[in-house]
Amino acid sequence: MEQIIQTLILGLALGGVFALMGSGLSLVFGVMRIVNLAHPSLIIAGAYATYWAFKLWGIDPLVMLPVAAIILAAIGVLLYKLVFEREARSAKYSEMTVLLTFATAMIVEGALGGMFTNTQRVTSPSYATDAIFIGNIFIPTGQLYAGIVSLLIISALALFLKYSRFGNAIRATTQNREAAELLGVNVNLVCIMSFAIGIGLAGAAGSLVSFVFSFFPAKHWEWVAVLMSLVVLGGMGSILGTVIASFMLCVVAAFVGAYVGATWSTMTFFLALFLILLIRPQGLFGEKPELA
Amino acid sequence: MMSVVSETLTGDAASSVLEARRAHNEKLAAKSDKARAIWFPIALLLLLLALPALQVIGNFNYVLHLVLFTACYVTMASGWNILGGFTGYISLGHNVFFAIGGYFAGMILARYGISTILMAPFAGLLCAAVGYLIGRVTLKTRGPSFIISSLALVMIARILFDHWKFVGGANGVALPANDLSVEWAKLPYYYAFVVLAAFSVWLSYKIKHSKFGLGLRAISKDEIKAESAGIDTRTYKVLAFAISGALVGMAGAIWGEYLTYIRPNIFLIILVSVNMVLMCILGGKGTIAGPVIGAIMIIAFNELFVATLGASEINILATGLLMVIVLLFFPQGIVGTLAKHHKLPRILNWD
Amino acid sequence: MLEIKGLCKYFGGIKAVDDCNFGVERGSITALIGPNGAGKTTAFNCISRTAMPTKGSVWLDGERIDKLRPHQITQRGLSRTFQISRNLADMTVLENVICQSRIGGWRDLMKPAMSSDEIDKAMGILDFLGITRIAYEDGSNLSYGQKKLMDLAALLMSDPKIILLDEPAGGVNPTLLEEIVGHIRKLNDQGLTVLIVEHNMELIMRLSHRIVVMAQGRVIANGAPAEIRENPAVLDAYLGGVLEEAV
Amino acid sequence: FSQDGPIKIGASLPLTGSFSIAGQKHQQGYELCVDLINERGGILGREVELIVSDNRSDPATAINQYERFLNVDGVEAVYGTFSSRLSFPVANILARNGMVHALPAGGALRIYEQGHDNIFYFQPNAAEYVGASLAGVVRDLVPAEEAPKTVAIISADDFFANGVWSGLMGEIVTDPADGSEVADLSPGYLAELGLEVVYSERWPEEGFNDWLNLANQVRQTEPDLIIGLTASAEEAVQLTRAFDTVRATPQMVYFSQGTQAEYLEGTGDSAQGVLVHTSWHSDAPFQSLLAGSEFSNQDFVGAYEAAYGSPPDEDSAIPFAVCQGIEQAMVGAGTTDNAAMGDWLDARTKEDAVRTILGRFSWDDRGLPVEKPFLMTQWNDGELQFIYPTDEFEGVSAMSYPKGSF
Amino acid sequence: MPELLDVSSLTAGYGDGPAILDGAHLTVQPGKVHCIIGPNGAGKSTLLKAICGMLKIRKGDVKFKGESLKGLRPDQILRKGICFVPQERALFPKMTVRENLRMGGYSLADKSGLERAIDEIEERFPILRERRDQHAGTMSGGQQQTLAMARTLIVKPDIVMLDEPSLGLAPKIVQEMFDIMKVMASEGITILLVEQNALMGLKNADWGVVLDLGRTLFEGPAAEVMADPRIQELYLGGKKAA
Ligand SMILES: Nc1ncnc2c1ncn2[C@@H]1O[C@H](COP(=O)(O)OP(=O)(O)OP(=O)(O)O)[C@@H](O)[C@H]1O
Ligand SMILES: Nc1ncnc2c1ncn2[C@@H]1O[C@H](COP(=O)(O)OP(=O)(O)OP(=O)(O)O)[C@@H](O)[C@H]1O
Ligand SMILES: [Mg+2]
Ligand SMILES: [Mg+2]
Repeated sequence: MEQIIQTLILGLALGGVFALMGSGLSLVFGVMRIVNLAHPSLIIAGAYATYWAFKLWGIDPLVMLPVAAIILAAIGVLLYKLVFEREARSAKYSEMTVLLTFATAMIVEGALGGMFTNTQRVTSPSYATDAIFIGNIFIPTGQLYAGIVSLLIISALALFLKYSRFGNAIRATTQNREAAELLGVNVNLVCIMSFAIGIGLAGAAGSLVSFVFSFFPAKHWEWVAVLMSLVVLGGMGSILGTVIASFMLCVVAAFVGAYVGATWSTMTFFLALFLILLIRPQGLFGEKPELA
Repeated sequence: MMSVVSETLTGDAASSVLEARRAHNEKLAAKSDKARAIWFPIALLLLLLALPALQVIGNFNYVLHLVLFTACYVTMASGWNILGGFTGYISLGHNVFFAIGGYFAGMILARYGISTILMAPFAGLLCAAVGYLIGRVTLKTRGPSFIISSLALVMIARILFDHWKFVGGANGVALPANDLSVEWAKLPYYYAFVVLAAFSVWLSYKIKHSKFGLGLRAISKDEIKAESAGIDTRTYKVLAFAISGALVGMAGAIWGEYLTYIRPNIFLIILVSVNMVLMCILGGKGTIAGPVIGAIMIIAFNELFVATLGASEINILATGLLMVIVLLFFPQGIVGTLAKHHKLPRILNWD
Repeated sequence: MLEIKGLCKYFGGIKAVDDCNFGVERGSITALIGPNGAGKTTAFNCISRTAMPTKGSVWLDGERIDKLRPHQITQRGLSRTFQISRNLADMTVLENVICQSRIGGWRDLMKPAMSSDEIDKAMGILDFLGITRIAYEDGSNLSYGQKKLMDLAALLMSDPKIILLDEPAGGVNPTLLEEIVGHIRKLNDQGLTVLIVEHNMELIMRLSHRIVVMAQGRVIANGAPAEIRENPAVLDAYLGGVLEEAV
Repeated sequence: FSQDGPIKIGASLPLTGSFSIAGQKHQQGYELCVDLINERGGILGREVELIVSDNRSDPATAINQYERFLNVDGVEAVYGTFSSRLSFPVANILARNGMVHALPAGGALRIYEQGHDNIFYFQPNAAEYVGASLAGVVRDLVPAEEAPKTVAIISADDFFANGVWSGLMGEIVTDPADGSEVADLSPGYLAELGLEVVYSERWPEEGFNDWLNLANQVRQTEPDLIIGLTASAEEAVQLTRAFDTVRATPQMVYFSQGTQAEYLEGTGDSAQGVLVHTSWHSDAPFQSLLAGSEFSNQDFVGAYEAAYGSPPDEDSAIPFAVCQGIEQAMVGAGTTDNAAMGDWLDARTKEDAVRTILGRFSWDDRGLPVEKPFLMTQWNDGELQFIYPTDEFEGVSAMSYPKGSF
Repeated sequence: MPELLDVSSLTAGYGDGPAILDGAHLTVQPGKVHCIIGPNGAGKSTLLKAICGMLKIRKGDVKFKGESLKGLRPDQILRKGICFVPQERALFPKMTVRENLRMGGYSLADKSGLERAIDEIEERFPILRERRDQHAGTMSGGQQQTLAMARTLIVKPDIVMLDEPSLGLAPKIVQEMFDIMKVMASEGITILLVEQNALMGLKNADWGVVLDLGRTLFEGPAAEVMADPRIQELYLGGKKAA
C-alpha cells in the first residue's frame, strides 16, 4: 500500500513538470496552429539561462524563472520575425511550420552546442535533491515546487486567453486571419505576441527543468516525442487536456516503471498515444474531426 | 438624374480582357503539356550503371560509396514522397520500415546466409504488410496529429527493437561481410541500390499519372471532398502508406548488409527520417525529380560540410539554417518553385 | 428511390434533424425547403454519410446506405454538392472535375489519371456551364459562383442516378441560372433524380414536382408545389409575406 | 603510398550527436599526441598530419569517412573511433582494406570475436571483465565481517554497460547473428563474492526520466552495495541525485561512469565515497615512449593542461595511447605498411610491450590486451582518488568505507 | 453631392496573377444603397477586397473622403470607417456566437457600449441569442450569414460593404435583411452591396452598377439599370426582355 502511494506521488510529481513543458506547446498549437517542434529545444535554452544565472551569481532557479521567460519571449519574437512571419499567410501554414520548427530546433541545438558544449548540466539548489518525508513516504521537494509553480502559470495563462480582449484576438486570428483583420485586429502584432507567450512558457519550463532533469543541447529529441504524445492525448490545442494527460500518463508510467520494468515506462507514453488514436483520434479534449 | 452609361458593351473591351485571360490559361496549360525530358533520367541511369568500370583503373570506392548512398536515399525519399508528397501525410516515422527491412533481411542473412539483395523484395512485402496495419490506425488522424503519431511509432519501434534479445537488442548484430576483394566488394550493393532507386522513381511516376495518384492528390487537398467524390480515401491512403513503406524497407534490407552491422540505432534515429523529409521538401514535394535532386543536394552538402568545416555544432546549425532558407524561399522545393515560375530547366521536368 | 426513415441527428442538446421521414421518387425533382437552421444541410450530410445519423435509416433503391462510407454511397450513384463549396486547391478545375469518379476496381487504379475521353467529357460539361475558360485555373482561385459551378460540373461527371444539390443557385448569376435550370430539367428528363435545397422560391416552384418542407428538424409539409403554396404552416414558418412576390 | 610529404593519419570521430563529448575529448587526445610527435621530429623522419572528421555518431557516416581517408585523402594509417557501436562496422571496413585498427573505445567482446587479426584494443580489457576490479576491491579492501551481503544492480541498456553486467551477473554472451556462444562468464563476479542480488533493473538507452522511481525501488530493497552501470557520466549524476533525494544508505556504491569533472559538479557532496573504475588516472606513474623518448603520465597531464587549460580525463588519455601505439608500430616496423605494423604489434609480449601512458600493452589473438586490470577510483572530499589495485604502484589512497548516506 | 468613396480606373489581381480588375471605377454617395451586379467571375468580390485593403492596388486609386486608401492594411481601413463582410463569411468557426459578436466590436474604443450593442442585436436576431454559446462554425449556412451581417451593425461605420448578403437566407430573412439595410441607410450609413439576387438587390437599392470582365460597364440609378433591356438580357436572367 505504502509503495502504491509512493509511486502515485512520484508519478504526480513528474506530471507537474511535464504539464508546463507540454502546455506551452499546446498553447502555440492551439492559438497559432504551429506544431512547435522547436519547443523542447527552447526549453533547454531556458534551462541554460537558468543554469548560468545559478552558476555565476547563485540566483535561485525559481527566481530566475520570470527572467528566463522574458529572455525566451524575446527570442520568440525574433524567431517569429525571421522565420514564421513570411509564411503566416500561406494556406499550408500548419504543415509548413512543422518543418520550419524542426529546422529551428536544429538551429537552436547547434547554437547552444556551440556556446555551451554538449556537457550535461543541472542546477542544484538545495531543494532539488531534498524530500519531505512522511513516515516512509517521501515527496521530492524539487518536483513539488516545480509542479506548483507550473500549475499556477498554466491557470493564469488559461484565464488570460479565455477572458481577455487580447486573448480573444489571438484566438480569432488563428481561426480566420482575414476576418480578424477585417474586424480591426492587427494580426501581425497578435501573432508576434502569442508566439512570444508560447516561447516564454518554454523559458519558464526551462527554469523548472534545470533542477529536475539534467540537460544538454541535444536532449530535446528525447522530449519531443513525449511532449507531443501528451499534447495529442490531451487533444491538440487543449491546455487543460495537456495538463490532465501529463498527470495521467506520468502516473501510469510510474506504475509501469515500478511494477513492470523501467524500460517499459517510457513506452507508456507512446503506447497510450497509439491506443488513443485507435479509439479516440481527437484525444481527450480535442474536437471531433469532421469525417468520422 | 441621367443614366450614366460609361461604356457600351462593344466587343472590344470584353475581348481584350478575355484575351489576356486566355493567354494566361494557355500558359498554365502549356506547363502541363511541355514535353518532359524522359531521356535525361535514363541517360543518368546508364551512366551510373557504367560507373563501376572506374574500378579497373584504380580504387574509387569512395565515389561508389557516395553514389550508392545517394541511391539509397533516392529510394527512400521517393518512397516517402508517395505518402508525404502525393497524399500530404507528413511522416517522420518512415525509418521504421527502414529498420524492419534491414532486420528482416539481415537476420535471414545471418542465420541462413541468403543475400539481402535477394531478400529485398520480400522485405518490401513485409514492410507493405506492416505499413498496411499501422496505416489503418495512424491514418485515422490527420495533419499534426499524424506527424506526431509517426514520431511515436519510431519511439515504439526503437524500444521494441532495443529489447528484442533475438536480434541482439540494443547491441545489434554483426553481419558477415561478403568475400569479394576490396575493389569489387561494393559492386553488388551499388547495382542493387541504383536499380532500386530507378525503380522507385519509375514507380512514383506511374503512380502520379494514374487514377490512384489523382485520388491521392485529392486526398492531400480535401479529404472530405475526395471521399464524397467517390474516392475510397481510407484504402487509398493506407495503400500509399504501404507502398512507400515497401520502398523504404527494400532500401533498409540492403543497407544492413552493406554496413555489415544492424542495430536499432542505425535505422531508428530521427536523422534518417528527417533526411527523407528534407530531401523531398528541398527537391520538391510531390514531384518526381524532387526527391532525386534533394537527395543529391543534401548528401553533397553533408560531404562538403564535413570536408571543409571538419566538424562541430556548426553542422547541425547549418543544416537547420539550410532547411529554413529552403522552406522560406523555395516553399515548394527547387523543382516545384522553379516550375511555378516557369523556370524549370527541361531536363528536370520528369513529371 | 431514396427513402429517409426516422432520421435524427443531435448535436448535444440541439436537435438538428428530429425524426424526419420523406422519400424521393425515381425520376422526380424534389425540393427540400425550410427556414434557416431547419436541418436541411444536416439531413443531406446524413444521407451522404458525411455525418453519422444519431438514429434512423436511409434507403437507396431498397438498400440501406446509412452504414456505408461516403465513397460507397457515391459509387452507388448518389452524389451531392456542398452548401459551402469544397474544392481541391493546387489542382486545376479540370482535375477537380475529373476527380469525381466511379472507379470500377483495382485495375482502374493504375489507369491514366485523365484519359482523353474523360477530358473531352469534362470539357463538354465545363463548356455547357460556361466556365471553359477557367479549365486550367487553380481550383481554389475561383469566384464564389464559379466554385458552385465547378461543383456542379464535377457532380455531372460521375453520371449519378440521383444528385443532392445544396443551394446550387446561391451566388449564381440569374442569366446562368436559367441555363442551369434548363439543364437540370433535361437531365431529369433523361431519368436523373434530383433532390434540391434552395431558398430561391421562384426557382423551386418552377422546377420541382414535389416539395418537402422542414422546420426545426422535422418535416412539416410534403406535397405538390401548389399545395405547399397554400399551406399556412409553411407560409408562416418560412415564406413570410414573400410568396406572392416570388411566384 | 607516397613516401615523401607528411604521413597522413585519419580519424573519424563522433564530434556531434550523442557521443560528442567523448568524441571531442578524443580529438584533443589525438591532436595533442600528434603535435608532440611533430615537435619531436615526426615519425620515420616525416611530419604527421592528422585528419579528423565528424561522423555525427552515425555508423554509415563513419564508414564513409574511413573510405574517404583511404581513397581520397590517401592516409597511411588510421586511428579508431569512439564507442562499440561505431567500431563494429568500421572494423569490417578496415579489415577488408588491411589497415591496422587501433581502438580507443569499443569494449564489446563480440568485436574481437569476429576473427579480425588487424584489431588492437587500447583499454585494459573488454567490458565483460570490468567487474573484476570491483570484485578485487570488495575482496581486498573491505574487512570480511563488514563486507556487503546484498547488492542492487541497475544498468543502462548500453553496449558497454551490458558487457559489464554480463560479467558481474555471469551471463553467457552469445552472438545474436547465429545464436552461437561467444563466452561463458558464469558464475560471475557477484556470485563469486557471495553477494545476493536483491534488485536488478535496466533502463532504456534513450528517453528515460524516472530516476526517482528507480532510486526508490532500490531503496526499498535496502542493498549493501549499489551497482549503477550508466551509459554516461550524466546518468550517473542523475542517479546520484536521485539516491540522495530518496535517502538511500548503502555501504558501498559503484558506478561505471563518473570520473569526469562534470560528475562532481552535478552531484557535489553526494559524490563522497562513490567508486568508479577507469582505464587511466592522473596519479598512475606510468612511463611511456613518445617519439623515441621517455614520456611519463605526468608529462602527459602537464602537456594537456598547457594545451587545453584543464586537466585531462580518460577520454583524452586513451586516444593519446592509441596514437603512441601507432607511432611505435611504425617505428618498430620501420615502415608505414600496415601489414608490417600489424605483425609488429602482434609480436608484442608482456616484457617487450607497447608503452603508453595507460601502461604496457600486448595483445592476445583476439586483439584484447593481456593482463591489464582496470583501475578503481573513489571520490573523496571532492577529489577523485586512485585506490586500487594497491600493489602496482605508489601513491594509492585508502578507500573510505562504508559510504552511508548520500 | 460630395463623393464619399471614389474608385478610379482601378487595376488589381491576386498575387502575381493576371489583373482581374482592369480599370474599374465607382462612385459612392453618402447615405445611399449601392448595388453591384455582374456575372460570376466578373470581379465584384475582387473589387470590394481591393477597396478594403485585402488586395494590393496595382493601378488607379481609391479615395475615401478625399483621402487615398492605397497601401493601408484592412484593420487601418476599418478604423477609417469602411467595414466589409466578405462572401466567404468571415466568422471565427471555433468561437461562440457571442464571442464572434464581441470580436465585431474589437475596433471600438468605447467598450461599455459594446455589451449594449450586442444586446440590441440579439434583440433583432433572436436566433443569435438562442445560440449564443454555440460555435459559429456549426451554425447552419443561413445562421452564419445572419451572424456575419449582424456583426457589422456593432461597428456603425460610414460605409458597409456586403458581398451577397442574401446568400443562403430564407426568403423571410432576406426581406428583413434588406429592411435593415434601408434603416441603416436612413441612419446615414452608406451601403455598398454585391448581389446575384439582382432583381431583389436593385429593387432595394438607390444606385446600380454593372461590372463585367473587371470593368464598370454601367452605372446609374437602380431603377434605370433594372429597366435597361440589354442589362436585363445579359445579367438579370432576361425574363422581361424576352
Ligand atoms: N456541428 C454542429 N454542432 C451543433 N449544432 C449544429 C451543428 N451542425 C448544425 N447544427 C445546428 O443544426 C441546425 C440545422 O443546421 P443545418 O445546417 O442543417 O440547417 P439548414 O437547414 O441547412 O439551414 P440553412 O438554410 O441556413 O443552410 C442548426 O440550428 C445548426 O445550428
Ligand atoms: N484567390 C484568387 N486567386 C486568383 N484568382 C482569383 C482568386 N479569387 C478569384 N479569382 C479570379 O478572379 C476572377 C474574379 O473573381 P471574383 O471573386 O471577384 O468574382 P465575382 O464577381 O465576385 O463572382 P461571383 O459572383 O461568382 O462571386 C475570377 O475569374 C476568378 O477566377
Ligand atoms: Mg444549409
Ligand atoms: Mg463574389
